[in-house]
Amino acid sequence: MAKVTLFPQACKGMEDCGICALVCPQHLFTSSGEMNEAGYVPTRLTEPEECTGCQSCMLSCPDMAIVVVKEKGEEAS
Amino acid sequence: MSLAEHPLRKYTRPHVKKTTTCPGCGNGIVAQAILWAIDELNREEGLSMDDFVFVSGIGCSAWIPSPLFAADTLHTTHGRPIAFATGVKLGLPRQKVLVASGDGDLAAIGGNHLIHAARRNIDLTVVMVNNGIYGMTGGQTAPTTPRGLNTITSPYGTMEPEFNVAAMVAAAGAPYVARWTTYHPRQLKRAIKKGIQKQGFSFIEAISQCPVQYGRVSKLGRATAILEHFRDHSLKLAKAREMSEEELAGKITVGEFCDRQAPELASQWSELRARLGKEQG
Amino acid sequence: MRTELTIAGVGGQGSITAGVILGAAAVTYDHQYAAQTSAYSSELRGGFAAAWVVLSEEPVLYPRVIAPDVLVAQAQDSIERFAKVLKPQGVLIYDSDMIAQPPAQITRAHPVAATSLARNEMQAAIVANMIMLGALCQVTGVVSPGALEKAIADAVPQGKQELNLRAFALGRERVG
Amino acid sequence: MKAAVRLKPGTHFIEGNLALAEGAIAAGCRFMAGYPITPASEIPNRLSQLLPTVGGVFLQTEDEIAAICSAIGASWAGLKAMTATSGPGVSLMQENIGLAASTETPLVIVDVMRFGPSTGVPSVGLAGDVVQVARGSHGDYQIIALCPESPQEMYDHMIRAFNLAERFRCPVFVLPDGFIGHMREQVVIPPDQEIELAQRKIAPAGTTPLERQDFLDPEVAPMPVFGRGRQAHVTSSCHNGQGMRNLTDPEVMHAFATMPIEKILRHRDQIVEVAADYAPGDVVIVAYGTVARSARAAAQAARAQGLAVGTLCLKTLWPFADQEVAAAAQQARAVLVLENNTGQMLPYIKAEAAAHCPVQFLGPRLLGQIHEPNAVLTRVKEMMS
Repeated sequence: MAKVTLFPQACKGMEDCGICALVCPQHLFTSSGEMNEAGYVPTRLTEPEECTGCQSCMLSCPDMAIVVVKEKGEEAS
Repeated sequence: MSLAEHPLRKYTRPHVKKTTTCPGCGNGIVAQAILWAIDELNREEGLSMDDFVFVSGIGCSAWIPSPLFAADTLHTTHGRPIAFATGVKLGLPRQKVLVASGDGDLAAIGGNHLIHAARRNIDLTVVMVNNGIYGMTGGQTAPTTPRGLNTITSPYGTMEPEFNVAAMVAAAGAPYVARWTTYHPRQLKRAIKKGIQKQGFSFIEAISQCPVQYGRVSKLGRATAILEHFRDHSLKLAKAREMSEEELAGKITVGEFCDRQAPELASQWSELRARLGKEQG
Repeated sequence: MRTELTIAGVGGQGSITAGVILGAAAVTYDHQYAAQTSAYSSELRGGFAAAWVVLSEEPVLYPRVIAPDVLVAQAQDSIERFAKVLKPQGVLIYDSDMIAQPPAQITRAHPVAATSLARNEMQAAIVANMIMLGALCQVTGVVSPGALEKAIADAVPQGKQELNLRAFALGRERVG
Repeated sequence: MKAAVRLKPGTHFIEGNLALAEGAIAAGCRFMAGYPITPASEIPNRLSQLLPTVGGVFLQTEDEIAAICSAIGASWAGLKAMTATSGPGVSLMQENIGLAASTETPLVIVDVMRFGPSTGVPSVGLAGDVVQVARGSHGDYQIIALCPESPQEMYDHMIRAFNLAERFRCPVFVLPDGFIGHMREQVVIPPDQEIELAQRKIAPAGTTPLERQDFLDPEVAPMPVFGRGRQAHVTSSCHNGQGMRNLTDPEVMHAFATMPIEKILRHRDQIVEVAADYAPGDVVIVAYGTVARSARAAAQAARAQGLAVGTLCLKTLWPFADQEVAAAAQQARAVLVLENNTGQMLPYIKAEAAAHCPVQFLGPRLLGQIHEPNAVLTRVKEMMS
């Protein structure tokens, strides 16, 4: 289990970017369908409880729009 | 949710709220890899952003540290960041000096500085973002563009082979050279961290995606498609060394090209000054 | 008074060194002003080499030699290049081993067999320029012998002072 | 080799390039980067010996571009930095001279000028770079350039150049020609304690760029030198007073281009220096660099013949001595401009002088050779008749 925080205002969207969806081994990302201030449609997590905390999405997000904190205080590796 | 909550935000200038890159650009992945490496060094060795000077040239990737990173940043002319960084390092030998720039900047117009910095073995960490194209100017051929690709300035296909920059820098004498892609953010971070720790010239080539320009001319399209290409065509150096040239066509060799010790320039200057100072009493 | 001197030879004869020492002697030990310039061809030996020195009690305004009052010629080439610009009453000091017959119009010509003296009496061909300096000093008095001796000692390598000073003295004695 | 030793205070008979190198050390220079080039090579040769003995660094670079870039980097590291080259090297450096001007970087650039264009004649001096040092980089900017006429001035001007660079945070040129670079003459070296040195102001500790004005202050902003936790943001792009890139606001663009110019021109009286020796009604010979000596020699000869001839010798070429030239022209019967080129400064001099009196130009009979005083005197007499 892990806690995932998304920053939709920083996200450049599933349509144009979508890297989080590519690298997530659990295929948890999808489009939120709602446009942000910059005109992008950010991603959202379909089933947050399925996240394993691998942090691939966080490390691969070009816009620092995702934070994944592993439970038990594990750190990014 | 506030942006300030991202754990790397403590290393960025508070007033810089967002990146200036196109959607899906690899620059942000490289920026994170640099900052995560520093974050680890912060926890392990107590290094802070005040211990760094970041130098960049011209091109999209030159904006990785400038203005984002909350540290001394020097954004310079096209091709010359290594030359500027050399002066900074010799003037401030205790600072960590990191150059982040692109393949056009470091391998085309600035190629000679790259070769000579590697030969001199001055303690710089150079992170070269290689997207195989001139992105900022609109998709022209770079020295790193794969042969045969139709670009804006090679409308009939590039006739020149691509530049194996990491191998060239290793051959020029750099003690640490590695290449990874933006599909390998963890490895990239580890290589950058190792490069910062290495006393000497270290060169980390980050093969990266430019969905807008490279994606267009390569017909790979989106960032995710280019990343999938990286995933499917990357090959560890150790394995690549056992393969023939034909087998290696179209592959991206990744891994450490070298990791060795050699006398470093700035520290040799410190030693010389100490010796001459003693002689003079 | 302004005195213009040209010291010329071929590369390797030490003409420029002689010019530098002359200027240094005047400035450092003789309370004069001096401006010294030089020219040489790109090959190290055998090509053209010349030093020009302007000496004056006043600061030197115009630093070039236009028509020398004194020409020190160490080679036939030096005569060919510079004898024609020597002032009508100018002094020529020449190495008689290298130059058989100075031009007839030069009335004040002083030979010194610098090359053979250096070889045979000093066993050091390299000091021919010091012999020429000695001759120059003796004939013209533009710089005092004491000042030149000190400047020679400053300029030559450690351990070679005595040899060079003896050559300088020999030039003063043997100039014609 | 063993530690090299600086020349002791006193009178020396040394060539201009050597005097310049000694002057650099006395001025506090602690970093030089350079690439060998005739007729400037004696400067890196000597500084490579001296710099490590005073705690400095000498770097022989792969080219002149790297030389100026690393000198700028060293200046931002807090060192007094310089490079030395000749005209071909300055041509290569030009882009980054513009960077130094726009990032307000203290820096001394020595250009021992040689006969051009192109490879030309390396060993023969020609004042061929006097405009390229001021106008050779793209865009609009202002540099300071000093023009020595003797080995003594090569020493003195280096100290002044570093002081001006530190005081005004800008690149300063020292522009001898190859003739003076290789000429030997008496040089009086003062004891260090008699030399006044300027040091740059440094941005206050504990601040970040948004709390400061690091750039674009016409009264010269303190410099946020690197390595002191100032989080300096330095960019060659258009930037505001905090140094932050701004490519959209016309007000910022205007300030970015004009403030570094204003910073120097506002203080031109502290910078511009001439040697004036003329009386009302004189034919005034205007000259600079090596041929200023021809001008003085000609004026001396003219006066000995009872002719009213004076001189105005420019010690600084940039900012241009517009007021001083105009003042001389207002009193002069005529102005004769001597330059060891085909008239590069002539348009600037004419712009100030031509409204007040006739202005003529005289180059040397053979370009690259210095004017013979008699030739100058002949022209002066023609102008008087």
